[in-house]
Amino acid sequence: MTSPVPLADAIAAHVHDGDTVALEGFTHLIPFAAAHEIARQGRRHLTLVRMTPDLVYDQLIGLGCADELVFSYGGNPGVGSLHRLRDAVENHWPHRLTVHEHSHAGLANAYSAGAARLPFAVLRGYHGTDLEEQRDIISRVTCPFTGEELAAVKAVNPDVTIIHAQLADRDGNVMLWGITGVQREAVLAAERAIVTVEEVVDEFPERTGAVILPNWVLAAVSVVPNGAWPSYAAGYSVRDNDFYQQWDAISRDRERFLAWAEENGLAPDSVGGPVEPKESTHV
Amino acid sequence: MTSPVPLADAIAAHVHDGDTVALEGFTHLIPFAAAHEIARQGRRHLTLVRMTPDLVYDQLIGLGCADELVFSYGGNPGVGSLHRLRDAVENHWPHRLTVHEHSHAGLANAYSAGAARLPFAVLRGYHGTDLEEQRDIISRVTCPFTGEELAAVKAVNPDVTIIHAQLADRDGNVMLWGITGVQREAVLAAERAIVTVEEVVDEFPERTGAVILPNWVLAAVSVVPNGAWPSYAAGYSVRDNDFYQQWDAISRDRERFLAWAEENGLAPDSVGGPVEPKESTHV
Amino acid sequence: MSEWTSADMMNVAAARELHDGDVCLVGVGPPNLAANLARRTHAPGCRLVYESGAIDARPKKLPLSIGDDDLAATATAVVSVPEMFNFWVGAGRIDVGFLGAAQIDRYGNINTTVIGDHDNPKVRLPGAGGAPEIAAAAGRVIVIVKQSPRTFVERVDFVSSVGYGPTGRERMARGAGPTLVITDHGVLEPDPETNELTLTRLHQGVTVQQAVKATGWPLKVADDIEDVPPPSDEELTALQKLRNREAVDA
Amino acid sequence: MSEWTSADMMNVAAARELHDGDVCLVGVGPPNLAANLARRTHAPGCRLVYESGAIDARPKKLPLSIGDDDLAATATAVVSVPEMFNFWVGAGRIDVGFLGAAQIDRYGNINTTVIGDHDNPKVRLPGAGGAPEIAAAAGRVIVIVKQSPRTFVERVDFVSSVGYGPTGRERMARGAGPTLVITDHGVLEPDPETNELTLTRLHQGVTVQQAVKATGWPLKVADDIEDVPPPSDEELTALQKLRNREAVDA
Repeated sequence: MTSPVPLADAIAAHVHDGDTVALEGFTHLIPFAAAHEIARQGRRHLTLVRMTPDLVYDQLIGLGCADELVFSYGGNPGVGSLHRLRDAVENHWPHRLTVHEHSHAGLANAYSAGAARLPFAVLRGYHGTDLEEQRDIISRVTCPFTGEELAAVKAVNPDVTIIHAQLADRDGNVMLWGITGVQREAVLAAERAIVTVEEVVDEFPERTGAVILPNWVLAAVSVVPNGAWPSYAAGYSVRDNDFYQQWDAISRDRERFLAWAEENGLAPDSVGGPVEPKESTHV
Repeated sequence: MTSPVPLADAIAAHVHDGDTVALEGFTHLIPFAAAHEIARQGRRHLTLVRMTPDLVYDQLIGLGCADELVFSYGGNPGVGSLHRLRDAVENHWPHRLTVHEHSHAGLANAYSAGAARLPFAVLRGYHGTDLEEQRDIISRVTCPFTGEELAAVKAVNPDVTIIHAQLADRDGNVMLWGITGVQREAVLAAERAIVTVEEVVDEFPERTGAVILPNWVLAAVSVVPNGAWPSYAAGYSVRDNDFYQQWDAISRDRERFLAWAEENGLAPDSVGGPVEPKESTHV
Repeated sequence: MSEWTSADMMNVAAARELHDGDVCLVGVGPPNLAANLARRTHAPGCRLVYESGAIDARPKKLPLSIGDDDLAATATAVVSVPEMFNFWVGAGRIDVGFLGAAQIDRYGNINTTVIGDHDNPKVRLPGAGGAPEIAAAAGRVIVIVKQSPRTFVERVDFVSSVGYGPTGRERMARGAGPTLVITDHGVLEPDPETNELTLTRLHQGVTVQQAVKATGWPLKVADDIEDVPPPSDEELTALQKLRNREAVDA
Repeated sequence: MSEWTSADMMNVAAARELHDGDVCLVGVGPPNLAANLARRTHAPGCRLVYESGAIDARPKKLPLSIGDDDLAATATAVVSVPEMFNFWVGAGRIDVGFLGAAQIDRYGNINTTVIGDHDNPKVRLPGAGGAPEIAAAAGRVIVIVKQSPRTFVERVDFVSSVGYGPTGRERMARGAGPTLVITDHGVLEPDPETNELTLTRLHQGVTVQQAVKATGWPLKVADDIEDVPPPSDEELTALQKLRNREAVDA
């Protein structure tokens, strides 16, 4: 992998109906543009994995792309509910969504186990919670040295992980910084990884806390400036908090949501243009 | 913890006879000056933990500071044997040294488990090796989801971990970069941590790959320029490969080793001056 | 004395529980307001840790999410989310964890997952997030939640984060558990013997009877109820500045 | 044709096994020389990974240790040692692992720990290091070791890294195991049926009889022994430059 490809080509080549797909980014660097391309191409029966489904999965769920959801916190941070997620779970609209839920610690460790190609991870967690009833993904193991019982989570290994990053270099290596969340683990846990980046540079700058991913663990890199909108890319844009607020009203009503999707060309047969980030979010 | 203290005070306050002590640094940033201070203060009955004992533990072992050694690779890299380590194991000079040995993967995971305050870690390793006969530190666990059997290592939690770093800031936070090895995990696994640094700065520079440790996980910081000699500190010194070569001859013979220790003031009753790094190793 | 609301009082009372040197895991919503208020008033040396990975964050404005760039930019260190939960939260390095709740029972068990049945819920709530391990591992847990019979229930529909367990005696975790529940009515603390949440303090203008009526189980009331001092002008001013997102140099 | 030694031949033969695009885990000693030789000659696009954490290192000179600053400074990324072993080595991202040996048996099991009894050894060797997991997880393992009856033994005193197990049938690991053993005499490969190391190639000037005499078990010899082409001038020049620690721009 060396040269960037158009995002539409990357999604067409690597995201298939029925895949387990992880789009990661903890508030920061959420790969919205890639999600919109998945919707536009009409992918169906996906198992979506993400610690914080956020607006990005609310949109994909509302558009009917997902059959299952693996997650740990499904709210609109600081605003309220994810109405499309709720409508799918509570009313099966547009169809039933099966949920598998973790704590943050559990899902973060499940990705880490996946990145190490281990079948499970051990953590101190879940004890006494009803989350443990999901025996197929949360169990217990006993320490062979002390006899202490600890939680075990099944590894997560997505077919494809997609992230957004600030930079790629000419060789297709990728660099991200700021809040880097669980992106490294999610990429390394996947069979294939796609990265959208703000820009391509000759040489990476020095950035404390940066994560660098060598090109040989990536399936495709696409240059998508502002590809995280309405989330943000530190150094490139600020979070569009207004849109996060507006989403509450857009998503609350099925018709209004569908109109929004149509306007923004997010249904395979829609006539609207692509989602356009507001200029004001650039820094 | 905010103000740096003299190294002698830090060692006197935090390293006690009988302690389990980890001095970490993978080729780079090995805290030699701190080790020499431990020798100078005549600590005894230590359990020394380190992935690569290197010259630093060859010296402490030869000086009789250690009863036990937990490690994964005990050679003089690129040169040959650690003669003091060998003399202790093979001939019990100056006394018997009990060894507990891991692979790198095993000991790295044992530190990681310690840093998470978990009693053990799971890894894919050891299978089919005779290292597994050390049942008190290496065992097996079964994945509760797949039934696969995997290796388990007992957590390592040193009483005190000591590392060398490039920088502290005015608040006593610490920054290191370059090859950072297992230092973060070793510090977080310890009850107490001491860091020697090249210098104190007002503000940390941007450094990709840097590890930063907040002051509240550290017991003491001491300013010891060139405190890693004959190892190195990226940006401050280069590895004194000549001394690594010379060590082979110094350490091969008990008398010559003792004379070297005496000359350099490394025995509690020795009259020599402290170990002086060669000027040529500065960059 | 300025005017203030019960929400103000709840945030102020929570902020007062943080002290200089405390390492505090800050979640979204009221905890975020309370922790930043403490840092702007009596506890400038408390240390804010966000589950997004920011350690010792010193946000200039009130962050709107726990992943704001200001948190990363002002933090001493930013770590990955797995590292945050394994090496910092799970390892017991957090002194104080603030949590919210959609439902809470008399033993401090918390539901943030569903109202109704898990697989066919009446209301799907956001879920567990970072709370289960914060609830288990933080030195002490402070719950901030408005008091009503719908929220303070006989039995939570789903245990997302454990307090003291179904009968108050099943807690098997590192930290001390929910040592304080701060509401818009007052403060509840676990009984030292039974761990049953007991009303121990009341905010100004609230009666015991009101607190009892706002609770879905027969609320235990301490013999000596303390009065919570009302918000000071300094506290109210700082709170207002935070809500207006005015920048402050740390 | 320049003059060359059996050690040169061993390093050159090892280097030739690396190809562009191979991800190679490089250890101290001969593997370091072989991997850097490959990168300077026919395989400039092979990727060097060092267990110290350097990924895609492009050292300008031959590094003297696996933790030289030049490795970190020229690498695409530097990761922690736990991450290196968990996410890169253990996860099976290494195509080729080079290993050395103090003893090796006919099924490629390796001892680098002790000669004699583990608790009262005659000779204490350095120990396992990164080898056990490289031996298990690398796509293919290439052992570089000088051949002598003291090294090629009937039974290793201690199994530090597993090859094909005690009888050649006990390998339970991700990678293909020791697919090549490159010595100063020639090359041994596991028999496709039994996994017994079998002499398949000889270096110029070495006879089958010499190889058999240098082996501590009755050495199996392939029907068609291939000749290893001697080092080319290009290979010898690059090798000499590496040994002299002459810098090369990558």
